[in-house]
Amino acid sequence: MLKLCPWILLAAGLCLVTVGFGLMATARADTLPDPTLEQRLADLEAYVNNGPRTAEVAGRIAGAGPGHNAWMMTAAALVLFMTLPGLALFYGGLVRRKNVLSVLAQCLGIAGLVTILWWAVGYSLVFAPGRSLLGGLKFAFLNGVGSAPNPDYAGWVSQNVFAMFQLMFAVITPALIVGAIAERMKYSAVLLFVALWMLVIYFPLAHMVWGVDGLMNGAWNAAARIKAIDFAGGTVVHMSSGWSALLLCWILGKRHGFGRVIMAPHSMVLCMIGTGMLWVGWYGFNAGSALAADGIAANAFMTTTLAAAVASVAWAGAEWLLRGKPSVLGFCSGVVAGLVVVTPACGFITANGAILIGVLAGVIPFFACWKLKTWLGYDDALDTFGIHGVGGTLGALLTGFLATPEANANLATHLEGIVGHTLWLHQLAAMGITLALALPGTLVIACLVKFTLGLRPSAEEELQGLDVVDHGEAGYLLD
Amino acid sequence: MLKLCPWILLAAGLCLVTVGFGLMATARADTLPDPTLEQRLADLEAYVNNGPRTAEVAGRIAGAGPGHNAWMMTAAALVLFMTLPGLALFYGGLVRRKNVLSVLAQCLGIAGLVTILWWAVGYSLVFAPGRSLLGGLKFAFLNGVGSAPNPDYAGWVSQNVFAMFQLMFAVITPALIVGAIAERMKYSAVLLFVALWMLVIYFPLAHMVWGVDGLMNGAWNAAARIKAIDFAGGTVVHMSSGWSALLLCWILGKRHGFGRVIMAPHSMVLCMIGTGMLWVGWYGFNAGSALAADGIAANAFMTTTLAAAVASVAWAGAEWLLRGKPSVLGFCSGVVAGLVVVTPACGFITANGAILIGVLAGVIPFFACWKLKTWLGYDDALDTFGIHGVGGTLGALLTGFLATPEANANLATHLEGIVGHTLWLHQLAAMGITLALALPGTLVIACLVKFTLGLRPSAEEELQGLDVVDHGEAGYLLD
Amino acid sequence: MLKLCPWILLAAGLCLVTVGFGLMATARADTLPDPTLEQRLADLEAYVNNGPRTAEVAGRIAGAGPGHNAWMMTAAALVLFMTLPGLALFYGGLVRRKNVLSVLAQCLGIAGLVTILWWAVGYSLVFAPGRSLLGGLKFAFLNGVGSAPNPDYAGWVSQNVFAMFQLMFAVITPALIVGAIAERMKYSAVLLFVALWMLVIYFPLAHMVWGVDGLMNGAWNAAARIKAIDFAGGTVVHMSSGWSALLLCWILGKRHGFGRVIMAPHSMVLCMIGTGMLWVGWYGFNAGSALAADGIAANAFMTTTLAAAVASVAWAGAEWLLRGKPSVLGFCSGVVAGLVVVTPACGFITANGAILIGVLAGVIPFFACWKLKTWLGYDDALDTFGIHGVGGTLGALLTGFLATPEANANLATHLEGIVGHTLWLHQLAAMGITLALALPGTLVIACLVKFTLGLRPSAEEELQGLDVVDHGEAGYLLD
Amino acid sequence: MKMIEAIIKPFKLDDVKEALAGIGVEGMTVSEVKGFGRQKGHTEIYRGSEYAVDFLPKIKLEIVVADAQVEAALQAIAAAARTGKIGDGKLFVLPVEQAVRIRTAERDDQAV
Amino acid sequence: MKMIEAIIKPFKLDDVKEALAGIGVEGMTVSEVKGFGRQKGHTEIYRGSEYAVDFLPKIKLEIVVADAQVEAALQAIAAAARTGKIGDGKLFVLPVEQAVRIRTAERDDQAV
Amino acid sequence: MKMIEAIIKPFKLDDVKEALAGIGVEGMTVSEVKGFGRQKGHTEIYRGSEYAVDFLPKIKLEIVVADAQVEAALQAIAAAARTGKIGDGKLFVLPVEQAVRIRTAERDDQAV
Ligand SMILES: Nc1ncnc2c1ncn2[C@@H]1O[C@H](COP(=O)(O)OP(=O)(O)O)[C@@H](O)[C@H]1O
Ligand SMILES: Nc1ncnc2c1ncn2[C@@H]1O[C@H](COP(=O)(O)OP(=O)(O)O)[C@@H](O)[C@H]1O
Ligand SMILES: Nc1ncnc2c1ncn2[C@@H]1O[C@H](COP(=O)(O)OP(=O)(O)O)[C@@H](O)[C@H]1O
Repeated sequence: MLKLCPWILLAAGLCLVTVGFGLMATARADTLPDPTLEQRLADLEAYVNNGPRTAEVAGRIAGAGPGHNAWMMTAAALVLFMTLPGLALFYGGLVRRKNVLSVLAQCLGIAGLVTILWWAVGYSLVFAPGRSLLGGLKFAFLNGVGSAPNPDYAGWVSQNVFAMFQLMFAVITPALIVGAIAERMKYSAVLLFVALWMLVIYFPLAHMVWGVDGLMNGAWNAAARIKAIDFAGGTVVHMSSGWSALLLCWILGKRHGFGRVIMAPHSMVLCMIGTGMLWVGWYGFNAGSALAADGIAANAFMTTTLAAAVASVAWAGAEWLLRGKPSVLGFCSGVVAGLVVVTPACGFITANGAILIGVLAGVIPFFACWKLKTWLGYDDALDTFGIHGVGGTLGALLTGFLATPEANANLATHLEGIVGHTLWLHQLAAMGITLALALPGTLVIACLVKFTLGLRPSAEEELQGLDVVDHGEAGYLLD
Repeated sequence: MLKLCPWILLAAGLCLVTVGFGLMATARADTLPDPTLEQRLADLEAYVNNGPRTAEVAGRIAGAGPGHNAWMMTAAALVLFMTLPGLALFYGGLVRRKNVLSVLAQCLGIAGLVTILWWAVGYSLVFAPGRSLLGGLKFAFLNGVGSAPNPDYAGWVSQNVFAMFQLMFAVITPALIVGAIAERMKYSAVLLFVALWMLVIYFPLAHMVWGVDGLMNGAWNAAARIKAIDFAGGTVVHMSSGWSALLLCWILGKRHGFGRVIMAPHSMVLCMIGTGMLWVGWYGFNAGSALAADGIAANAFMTTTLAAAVASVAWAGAEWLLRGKPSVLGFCSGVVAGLVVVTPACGFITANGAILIGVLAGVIPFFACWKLKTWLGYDDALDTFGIHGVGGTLGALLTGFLATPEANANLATHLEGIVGHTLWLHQLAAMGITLALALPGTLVIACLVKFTLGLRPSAEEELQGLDVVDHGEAGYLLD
Repeated sequence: MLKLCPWILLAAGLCLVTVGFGLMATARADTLPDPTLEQRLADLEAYVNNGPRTAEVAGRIAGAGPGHNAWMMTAAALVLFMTLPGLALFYGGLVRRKNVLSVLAQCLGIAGLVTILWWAVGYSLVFAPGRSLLGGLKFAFLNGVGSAPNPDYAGWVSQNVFAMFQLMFAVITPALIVGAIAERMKYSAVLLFVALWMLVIYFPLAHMVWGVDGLMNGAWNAAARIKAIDFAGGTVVHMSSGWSALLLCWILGKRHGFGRVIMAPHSMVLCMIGTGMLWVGWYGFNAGSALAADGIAANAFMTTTLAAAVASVAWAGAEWLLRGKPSVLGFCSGVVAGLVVVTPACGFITANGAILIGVLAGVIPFFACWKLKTWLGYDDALDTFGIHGVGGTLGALLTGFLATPEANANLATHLEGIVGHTLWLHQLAAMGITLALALPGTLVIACLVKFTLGLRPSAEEELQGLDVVDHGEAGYLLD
Repeated sequence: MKMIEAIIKPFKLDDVKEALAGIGVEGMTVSEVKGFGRQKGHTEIYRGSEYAVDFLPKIKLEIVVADAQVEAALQAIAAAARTGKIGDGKLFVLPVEQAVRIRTAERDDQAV
Repeated sequence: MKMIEAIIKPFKLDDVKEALAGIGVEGMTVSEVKGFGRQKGHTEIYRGSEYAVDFLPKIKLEIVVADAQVEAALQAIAAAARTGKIGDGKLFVLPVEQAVRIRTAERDDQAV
Repeated sequence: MKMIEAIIKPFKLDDVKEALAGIGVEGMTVSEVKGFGRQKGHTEIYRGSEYAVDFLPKIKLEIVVADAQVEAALQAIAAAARTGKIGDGKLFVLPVEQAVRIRTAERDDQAV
């Protein structure tokens, strides 16, 4: 009972705080001059082109543009779909039957918990203007986050939709970690770990990469010290979660019976359903990261498709060659690996770049899961590190080599002279910072949780399965 | 064999009628003056702003606007996804294995049946101009319902898309009732009940709440006697189905063995998949109810997300505190409860209102399912009343208190002076009318079905399971 | 090992080729005159109306339009969702437990393989200008396929999105064939068959029907010899796959134990989930085939809904009348049959036409599956022919009778005088050509595969189940 | 000692368990089985194909009791499991020569 | 009476059932089991891990027959279940001391 | 010959199999069963309803061995399956009168 205090208190505390919080009326100086016909036309064209609005006049278009808003709402829903039920099924199918609900509960609990954190401080710490390492508190409790666009990010998308789109990224990132520690971490410990991990690692990192004044936001922040680019989250989402997962599963230790008992997926069917949903949802993730239904989104849509398909063939093909049979798990792993690796690159590369990414994404994570894991002997239960850690790292680096203004004219704005030359060094720097934040951060948080709540259930509980132990339920009742 | 007559005859009859029905050519007086450049610009801006078209000129924009149409097609597909397979899985997972197909068949059958009713008369009775209690027959057989917008509802969305979007609401509403009567109602009786229920209860109620001249359409009908508001269906969808379900399951009686035999969900995994789909689909339901991809949709998107997430945490948190373990069913129930309660409010409230709704939506339906059901002793098999009845009622009332023109400027049009003051009294009146229609209506219809087809299968059949008895199939064949 | 050579080599070969392939810079002559205000307005209106751009001026709108792009990205994702996981589940649920993964692996492998073919030559062979029977190689390796629209097909949609949307059609078409040969064809043989089938049958056929200079593209190619119409693929997708499937399953022979052993679906629940996903995804397929979020898409959305719902009721109703019980499989089959039959017609017919199609789609394929299959004695395991072959044929023909300019003004462009008169004769011709290509093509390819790789696993392997034999995995591990 | 193997209708399991508890038998091992016999199954139809599902779900109980308890146990089970309709099931009594409780290594009558 | 416990390959169930019907035995109880024995299983590989699946799906039949029928039943089952390949299975005969038909309370040979 | 019927905790299966291999017993038939006994189950709560899940998953092994091997087998199984906690399970020994290997028609001790 006591153990859930951290979580309950957090939620309750935040709720109370907000009561005293005044709602800011969005003051609007309507003293701008009326626009000319030409300016009105230019504004409409700006909507279609996803260009900047005509400033200094009282434009006749009050808020967001319908095409872009439509796409971003769709994209946000698709990214939620990736976690619930996509990722939950992908992972849930891969564990043993007695732990399937624990995986689902972790995904659900993370979705709820992270939403509350996001509302309270997360969105603001990431996207409010602040310093190069962390945003400010201007948007705490989503104050001032209305339907008007925030031109710092997306001139034609409602800021509340933008905030929800980004929330879905914040939800799926820690949920990826679940794959590494599946079947053997206490539910309360998972939630406490995630809450701290978001505050200490994700929010700062996301600000550095995507915040308007972020340290490594090379594409949009002219003042960025590190001119790195990350279209949809290679460092922020996949590297951070993947490497943290590796460390955490190493701190946590192996599952009882690991290497001795059969720990085969209890339902490859569920896993494949989840894979399909991840692929479909990933269009929201990648093409949505254009923050508009424009040509960059369109290009990301294509590169995402190509990389996922090619990687699935490459992974299963490698299995076929090296082990004699292509497996459904191989195809599924390849799909996810392809999507992971193309994530940071998708809006910056051409079709041929995507094909190359697909081939490498199929082969390199395959070896990480097949050989590296055995050599190093960690128990990354569902290969979060092998796919997201290795894949995210690979993707961040490849982005440095494959990004081209031919695919995305924005690369010619702040990054001319870098793209195609030293970009990969900036990418390396960004990757270094990601690790420098994620690894020590995870170490500290994991120890903190270990010495307060404890990380693992008793051996007996683990044998019985977490579904009954942590949730008092059974996944299936077959009679 | 005889028993399916009502249904077959209905379908067949309607088909025949339509043969003789002349197709109305949509006459169009093209004698309006040509628009000036300024008027053409204003029309384009109206599209972006989802404002009214410039009347009295021959506008150059023939039909709907692509951004809004795109969103509404997406939204309609999402709402279908809520029922098929979303709700079917959510409910299907919660019944015993021997009845899973009967739940799926009920959802499928209702989808088909309601579509036919909607085509024949339903859309017209709800949305054609008529009287304050019921619409006219102008749009019977969807005559005249083409791709041009119907400015009574959505100036920039094709009317046929609007009609299909609203159809999806008409499909899911009676399907919600299935949860209360699961595992013990004859298939033919379910279909006949639903057909009558739509005609007697849903069509009139939906017209009163959303029809252009509806009795309680406070937001859009200046002449509405009851100035209530219901953004996406708190009264129409959730209260009507929830309370009807309570009455019906009380008339029906308990399942054999209720309280003695284990009636645990046969697959919490299916239930959770369904929950994820419901959440994702609900964005179509709630944000789609703006009938445009505008700022109001954007706001509804945000409030929907916040309420669902917070309610899931609140429900599972309550379980954790009071019973020691948070369950997957708790999270899922909380998600759905949050979505239900925010439904009538989502387009009218701010983020903080949504957080408050989330907390209450987690706690109050939780107590309804946990305690109320036990005290009163009805067998609401899958808690349709506990979640939709109680949640819909709560939501309709809270809308009265939390709606604010700050979130939705339309509230300042017809409802100034009411919103923030006496709106909750109008809400109470609307809720009263909903009950006054739903409860006696359900009583009469249920009795009618009981004394014609009969409501329940024999005890033996119920024990064997409805899958084999009513459909001659088995849900799973595991060998 | 040797057996997977064809596939590996194909992929590898294509990868190598592309390395030497220069990336074409899209030259753009920016020497056009500046547009007037009027022309700029006209361009914006063209975007909203999905009309042609003002040529001969340097329009201010660089690329695609957000509303149309948003819809087409959504539609492409929806069509992928139809295959992965939609169709995979629909089919996967219908086979026996020991073969479920083999079906999933076939769908996944086809998705990967066809994507690679599409990137290399497929898109170009279908959509690049060429001759009336096959397109050219201009777009090989997706060269020149960027975010700018290709006005030959969709003036306001990015060509890369258009290419991905069409890819999803190319993926699902051969995947449909899987249903006929399920449970008894070697995995390597399936892939080789599909690769050849795409090259020999699908790419030419799709060019003839949809290519800008295609032989039977009646709606858009004024020079088309056969003035047939096919909105979303009655001949290209359903007839071609359905009839090829019939022939292939006849060449393949029956499953061991056919007619003697119980071969009931191992999970009607999976099948129903897949059906729901197919229905939802089909909106992308049908309404997406308008290639814009315009009134034609809106109309297709409505007709698709009506046909699917009515056909599901008709099929299940026929079962109820003739066999005493409506089954979940009946409803699901009806939904799919309705969607199939309305596919070629959906953008050309009215609501009442859709209702008629629904009734016939429920009844005629029902008889094909129930009686025809028994009479002729072929083992079409999951009724690909009964539903897609028969349904596609029915749909192509009905389109000839029901298409009307009232529903789609484009029919009045090149087809005036034909629509409503001799259109059905052109449809018959197109159907004849489809068969003339698909049947001999399939025969040759099947024989080729038979005498190289061999088509079937050994009897022992078939008894053990393809999951273990071909993929070394089990679908479920229940202990 | 004897092992009573009881084949019963699934929904009678709770009743039989209670009846056995009533005469002091608390241990048993249960499995799901399928029965063929006089009771007829149902027909399932999937599109063109009809399948006679002639196996019926049954529950098998294995209960090891001391010789003296056999008759009482048979009576109790039979009374609780009877519906009077065809397919109610069977009881078989098999001899058991030894029994061991794994936890304590107790043997025979002490072990059950 | 004897109980014949037959472990057979799953796809032989229908043949065995027919063979038994041929000699007048119509009742039996079937369960799904897993067999270990000389027959080798297969290997499943999931990403980095290989699992030797050394249990094989088998069907267990329990058939209680009068003493006089035992030999005929053994012959019938063995003939129908034989493929000649390793893993065909076993037949065990156990003594049954009593039998009861629950529905009628008939005992012993009348009960089966 | 005797049939040893062993009811054990599921996660002990691998240990028991190894222990049996150690004394030369390589054949056995396994099924999943549910046990009722002294060991208490858990409670599942679904919204308003609490269910006492008093059946526990167990594994049942059936091993037919020659008379001479019985005692060694019992010892081996018991040692491997013991955790010392309640619910470890039982061993029952039943007489087997005949055995047949279907593949070869070998009988009795040759057959197992
Ligand atoms: N000879 C037999 N050996 C083993 N089990 C039997 C035998 N006969 C019947 N059974 C089992 O008993 C169940 C009930 O038998 P059945 O003949 O259907 O009805 P009744 O119990 O009323 O005689 C069968 O389903 C089967 O499981
Ligand atoms: N000693 C035994 N006790 C119980 N069952 C056995 C024994 N030996 C074999 N079996 C069962 O018989 C099946 C077949 O045995 P196996 O040795 O594989 O081949 P064969 O039947 O050809 O001798 C096994 O899978 C197992 O279920
Ligand atoms: N009389 C019995 N007949 C058959 N099986 C029994 C009997 N008593 C116990 N069992 C089986 O043995 C298992 C363990 O018994 P239990 O009383 O829980 O603990 P213990 O083995 O420590 O005595 C039970 O779950 C049940 O499967």
